[in-house]
Amino acid sequence: MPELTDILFYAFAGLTLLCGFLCVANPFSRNPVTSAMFLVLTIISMAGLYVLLHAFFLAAIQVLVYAGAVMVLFLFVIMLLDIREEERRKLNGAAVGVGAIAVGTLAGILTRALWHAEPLAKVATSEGATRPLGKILFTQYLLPFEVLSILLLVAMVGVILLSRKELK
Amino acid sequence: MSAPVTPPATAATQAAPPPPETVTVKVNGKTVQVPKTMPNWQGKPEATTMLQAARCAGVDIPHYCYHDKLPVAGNCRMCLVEFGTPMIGPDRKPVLNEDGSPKIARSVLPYEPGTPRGAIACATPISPGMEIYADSPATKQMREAVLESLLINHPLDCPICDQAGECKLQEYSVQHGQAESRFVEAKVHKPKAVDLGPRIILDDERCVLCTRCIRFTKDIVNDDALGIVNRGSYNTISAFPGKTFDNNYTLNTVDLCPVGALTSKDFRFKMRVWFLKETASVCTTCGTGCNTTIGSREGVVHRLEPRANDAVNGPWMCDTGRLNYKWIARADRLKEVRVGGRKSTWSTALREITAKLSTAPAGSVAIVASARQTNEELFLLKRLATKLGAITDSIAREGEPDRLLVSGDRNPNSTGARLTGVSFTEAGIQLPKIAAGIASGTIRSLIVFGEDVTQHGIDASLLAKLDMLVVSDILPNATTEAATHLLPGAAAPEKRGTFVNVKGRLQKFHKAVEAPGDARPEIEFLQELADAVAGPTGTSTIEGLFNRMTADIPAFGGVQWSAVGDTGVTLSL
Amino acid sequence: MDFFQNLDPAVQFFIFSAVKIGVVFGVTMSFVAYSVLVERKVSAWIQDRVGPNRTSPPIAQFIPILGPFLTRLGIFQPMADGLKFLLKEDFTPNYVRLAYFWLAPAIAVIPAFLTLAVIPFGSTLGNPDNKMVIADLDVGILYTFGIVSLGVYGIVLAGYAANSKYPFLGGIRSTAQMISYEIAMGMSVVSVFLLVGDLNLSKVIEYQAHGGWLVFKQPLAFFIFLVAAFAETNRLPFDLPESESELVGGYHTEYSSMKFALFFLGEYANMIASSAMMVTLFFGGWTLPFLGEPASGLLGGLLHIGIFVAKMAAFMILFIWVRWMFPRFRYDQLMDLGWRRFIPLALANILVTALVVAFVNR
Amino acid sequence: MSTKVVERKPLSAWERSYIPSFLGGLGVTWNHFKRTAPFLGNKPITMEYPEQKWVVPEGYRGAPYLVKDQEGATKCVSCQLCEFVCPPKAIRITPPGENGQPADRANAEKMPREFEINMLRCIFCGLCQEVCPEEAIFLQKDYSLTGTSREEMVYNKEKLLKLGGTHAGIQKWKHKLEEAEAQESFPVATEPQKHSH
Repeated sequence: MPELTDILFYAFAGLTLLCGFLCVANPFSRNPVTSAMFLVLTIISMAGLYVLLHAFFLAAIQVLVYAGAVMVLFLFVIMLLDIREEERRKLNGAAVGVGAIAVGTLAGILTRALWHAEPLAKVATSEGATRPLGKILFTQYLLPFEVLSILLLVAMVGVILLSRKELK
Repeated sequence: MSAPVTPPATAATQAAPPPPETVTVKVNGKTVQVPKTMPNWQGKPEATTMLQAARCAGVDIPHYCYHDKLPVAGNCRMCLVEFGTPMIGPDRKPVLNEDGSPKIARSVLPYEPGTPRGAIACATPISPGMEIYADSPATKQMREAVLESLLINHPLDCPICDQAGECKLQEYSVQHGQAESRFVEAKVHKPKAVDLGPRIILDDERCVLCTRCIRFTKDIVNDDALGIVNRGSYNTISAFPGKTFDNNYTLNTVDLCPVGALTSKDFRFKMRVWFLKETASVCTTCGTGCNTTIGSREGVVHRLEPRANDAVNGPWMCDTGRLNYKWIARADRLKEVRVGGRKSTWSTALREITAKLSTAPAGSVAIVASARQTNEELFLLKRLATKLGAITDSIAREGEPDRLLVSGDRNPNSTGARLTGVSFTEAGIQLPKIAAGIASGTIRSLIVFGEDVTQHGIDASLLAKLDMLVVSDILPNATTEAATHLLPGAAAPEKRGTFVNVKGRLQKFHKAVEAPGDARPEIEFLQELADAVAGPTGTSTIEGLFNRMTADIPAFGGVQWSAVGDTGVTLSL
Repeated sequence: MDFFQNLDPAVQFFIFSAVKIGVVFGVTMSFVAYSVLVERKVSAWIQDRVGPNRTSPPIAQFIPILGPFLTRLGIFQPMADGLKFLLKEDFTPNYVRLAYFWLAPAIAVIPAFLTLAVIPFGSTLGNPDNKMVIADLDVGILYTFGIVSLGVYGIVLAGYAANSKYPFLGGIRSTAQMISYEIAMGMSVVSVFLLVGDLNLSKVIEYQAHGGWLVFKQPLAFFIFLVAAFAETNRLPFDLPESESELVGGYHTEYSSMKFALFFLGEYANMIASSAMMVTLFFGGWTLPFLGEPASGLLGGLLHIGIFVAKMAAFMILFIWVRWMFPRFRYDQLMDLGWRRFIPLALANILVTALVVAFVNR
Repeated sequence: MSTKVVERKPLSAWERSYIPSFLGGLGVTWNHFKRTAPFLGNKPITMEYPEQKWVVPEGYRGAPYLVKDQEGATKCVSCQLCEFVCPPKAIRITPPGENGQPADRANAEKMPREFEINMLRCIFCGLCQEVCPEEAIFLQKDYSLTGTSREEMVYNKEKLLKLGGTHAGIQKWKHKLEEAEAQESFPVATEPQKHSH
C-alpha cells in the first residue's frame, strides 16, 4: 500500500505536468489568459511538491512570489494589451528548434544533477527550514545571492530607463 | 422709408392681364404697389380693397365675415381700420408738406373732427396715395371695441367647444382684445346644440353673425337654406321653415364658421384640434381629387378637411368625400398575409409568387389593377405585365356628377391608369377577355389589386380554375376569400404617392397613419416583386420610381417629384 | 472521552482538526453575517439613522416581552439578506467569459478562509496538546501572505470575465493596488519577525505573552500593516476597485445573486482574517497582559478564545468606523502612499529594528 | 464679475500626514454616533415611517385627482388641456365622441368617457391643476402611491373621482343654466333646448 505522501507526490507531479502542458499547448483554448491561469496552477502544484519535501519556506515563497505577484502582473499585461494574435499564430520553426535545444540542455543538466545527487534521506531538512536556509544563503552562497541581487537591480534600472519616454 | 414691395405672385395676379395697372398705397408706413383691380369671390376683376392691399403688403387685418371666395358682406366690423387720403386743397390740387410729399388727411368723423373714423377694410376700395394704418392706436381701439361687443353675449365655453384651438374669436381676443369684459349684466342666452341638419350642430350663443354660412349655401351651393331670424341681441341663425340644411356641402360651413357656432356632428367631441397631426393628402372619393388635410392622432384618422387649391377644388369639398375615411379603422381590415388561406409571412408569400411568375409562360398571367392605386404602383404593375406578357385592365366606377365638385368618375386615378398603360381608352373592356382566358385555361395566374372581380364578370367558379390568385386589398370581399396569396394593402392615408385627376392634374399625397397589422403600402411589396421578376428598377424610393416613370412615359412630360408641389401640376394631355 | 483517548493518535488528530475546521468555518460565517448587520447598524448611527429594525420571522413578534425587542434589534436581518441572495435571479449576461465568470467568485472567497487556518485563536482546550490552531505551520506568516496574494485572482478574473469596461477597470486597479500594498504589508511584518525570531504565529504569541505586545515595540509596523490591511480588503478609503462613483460597481458590476454574495462574503471574510492577523501579530492574540500562560482547563481555554474574538471584533468595528471617517482616496494618492511612503518607511523600520536586534538585544 | 482667485495654500507636513483629517473624521463620526446609538440612551431622531406618518404641509403637491362639485357631479368637461400640457404625458383622456354619454350635470354637454393618469409617469408638477379651466383637477396630499403592477398604477376616472372627493367652488355651468332659464321670454319659436336634469 503506497503511503499518503506518495499518493500526494504523484498527484501533484501529474497536476504539474498536465497544467504545464495545458499552459503551452492547450488544445481547447488559445486564450492567453487561460494559459496564464494554467501556469498559476503549475506553480501551485509545484509548491505542493515542495511541501512534500518539507521545504515549507520555498513553497510559501513560490506561491507568494510567482503565483501571487509575477503571474498577476503577467495577467495584468495580457489583459491590458488584449493579446489576440496569439490565438492565430502559427508554429515558428526557428523558435521550436531553439526551444528544443534549450529544453534538451536543461533536461541534460537536471538528469546529471539527479544522477549525482545524494539520496533524499541524507538531506536533513529540519522542521522550520527558514533559519538554516537563511544561514546558508548568507554564508555558503553569499556570492551567488549578491550577484543575483545585483542582476535584479540591473533589471530594475533597465526597466526604469526603458520606460522613461524622454530618454528614448 | 422702405422700398416698394411687389405683391406676391398669386394665381389671381398671374391670371390678370400682363402689365397690371397698379396703384401706390402705404400700409403701416410701407409703400406698396398693388394692382388696381383684383379678382373678387367669383374671380372677376373688381376694385382692390384695403384688406387685399394690406395683404399684398404682408399685413393681416383681422376679419370674421370676409372670405376670399364669398361675396363681401361687411357686417362683422372686425376689419375696421383707420386710414388717410391725400389732402386736396381748394384749388383741387394736392396739398404738399414742406418736403414736397403729399399731405395726408386722416379720416375723421365729420361732426367731430378730433375723432378718427374707421372704414371696413374688406369693402373699402383703395385710392391712389391712400394710407392704411392697420396698427395705429385708433385702429387698435376700434378692434377692442368690436371684440368686446362680439363677446358680450358669448358663453365663453371654450372647454367644451370643438372650435377651441382654431377659433378666430380666441385668436383675435388674444391678439387684439382686452383682457377682461366690462359687461356685468346677464348675458342673453340663445338656443344651444340646435340640430341644424343631418351633419351640423348649431350653438347660437357662440355665433358672431358673420353670415358666412348663409352666403356660402346661397351663393356657392345655390341651396338657400339658412337665414337670420329675430332682432337685435336675439339674432339667431336658423334654417328656413320647411327647409333642412342637408345638401352635400354643408360641412364646409363648419370650416367657414370663424367661431364654434357650427360644428360637425361627425367630429363633435371627438378630439381637440391641437392634438391633430395635419397631413396634406388628396381625396380618393371621385376623379376630382380635392386636396385635403388629414387630421390624425396616434395612428387614428379623426377628420378630413379641404385644403385650398384653386386649380382643383378652391377651399371646398363635398360631405361625401369628407366623411369617406371611417372604413380605414374598420375592425375587419385585412391585416395578415395569407397563403392558401393560412396566415403566412411576407417573405414566404413573395417568394412563392416570384417563383411562380418567373416560370410562367408568356400570356398565362393576367392583371386586374385598380384606378384607386397610385401612379407608381400602376407603373410597377405595368412593368410586371410587360415582362410577363400579361393582359391588364382596371375597373370603371361611375356615378352622378354634380355642378360643383363631384365628378362622374368615382375612381381617383383613372387618368393615371390610362397613362401608365394599365387600362385603355375605356376601363374594363379587357375584362371579358380575361374571363374567357381563364375559362379556356390559357390564363393560369391572376393578379388582382384592390378590386372585387367577382362583381365584374369573373365569378368565383372562374377564380377556382386558377393555379394562383394573388389578391391585394384593404377590406375583405369575395375575391379576397378566393385568393391563394392574399397581400394586405394600405389605404391612401397610410401611404404616399401621386394621382392624376380627371382634368390631368398630377397631385401628391402623403402618409398620415401607419397601416394596421402586417399590412404594407402596396408600393413596397410590388417593388420587391417587380424587381425579382422583371429585373431591378435601380431605385428603392417612391421619389426615384416617380422620376423613372415620368422619364419613361411621355405623357408625364418628365416632371420631377420635387417639382410637384403640394398642390400638384397640370399635365398637358 | 476514553473512547477518544483510545484512538490512534493520527485519527485523533484528524478528528480534532476536522472539528476545529468546522467550528472555525461556522463561527467565521456567522461572524460575517453579523458583521454585515453591525456595519449597517453602526453606519446608520453615525449617519443619525436607525438601521435595520424590521425584518423578523412572522412568529418572532409573538414571543412575550422579548419578541418586539428582538424584532426591532434587526438581528434577523442577516438571515433575510442571505435568503435574498439565494433566491434572487442568478443572471448571466451575454458575452461573458463563462468559465472565469463562474470561477472568479469562488477564487475570491476561498483564500480568505484558508488564511484562518494558521491563526492561533486560543491557547489550548482541555489538554495541552489540543492547540487552538488548525495548522501550526512554521512558516505561518509566509503561508498567509501566499494565500492572500492569490485572492487578487478572484477580482482580476471577475473583471476580465465580465467583458465589460467598468469591471475590467476595477480588476486592473485592484491588481495594481493589492500587489503594491502586499509589499508594504510584507515588509512591515519583517521587523516583527526580526524581534520574535520565528515565523510561527504561535511563537509570536508566546513572545508577546512574555515580552509585551508588539504594537508597543513596533508601532510603525502596526500602522503600516493596518493601513495596508484596509487596502488589501478593498475597504474604504481604499475601495477603488469598486468605487461606484466612477466604476458603477467595479469588478462585481455584472454579478448578481449568490455569485455576488460570494464576493461580499469574501470581503468580510478578508476583514475577519486581517483582524485576526493584526490581533495575533500586534495585540498578543489570545493573551492579556496578566493572562499569558496557556490555559490548563476547559474554562481557561474558552476564556482565551473569547479574548481573541473580542479583540477581533474591536478591529472589525474599526474597519466599519473608518469607512465613515475618510473620503475615498484618489488612485494616484493611493499609489503614492503605498510606494513612496510606506515601503521606504517599512524598509527604514526593518533597518532600525535589525540594528537594535544586532547591537542592543543581543 | 471678475474672477476671484482663491489661493490654495500648500498643505503642511502635519496636514499631509492625514492625521488631522483622521482625527477630524473620528470626531464627526463619534459625535453622530454618540447622539444616535440607542444603547447610549438615545431615541431615534428620524421618523419611523410606517408607524409615524408625516404631516403634509399646506400647499404640498401630491398626486393629482379629479374632484366632484357640491352635487357629486364630474367637474371635468374633457377639454384635454391637461393632457396637452402634461410634461411627462401621464394624462390620457378619451373624449366622449359624437354619440358619447352626456355630462352628468346640467348644461356642460361634455364629460370625458375615460380619464386616466399614469401615476408612474406623473411628476406631480401641478401644470394640470394650473391649466384646468374648470377647477376639476387638483394636486392633493397623497405622496405614497403603491401598487403591484403597472396597470394598477394607471388610475382611471372612477378611481380618480373617488380619491379626489368634493371641491367647493363656483358651479359655472349650473350658474349659466339658471341664468338661461330665468330668461323665459326668449323670442325664438324653435324648439327650446331640453336639459335632461
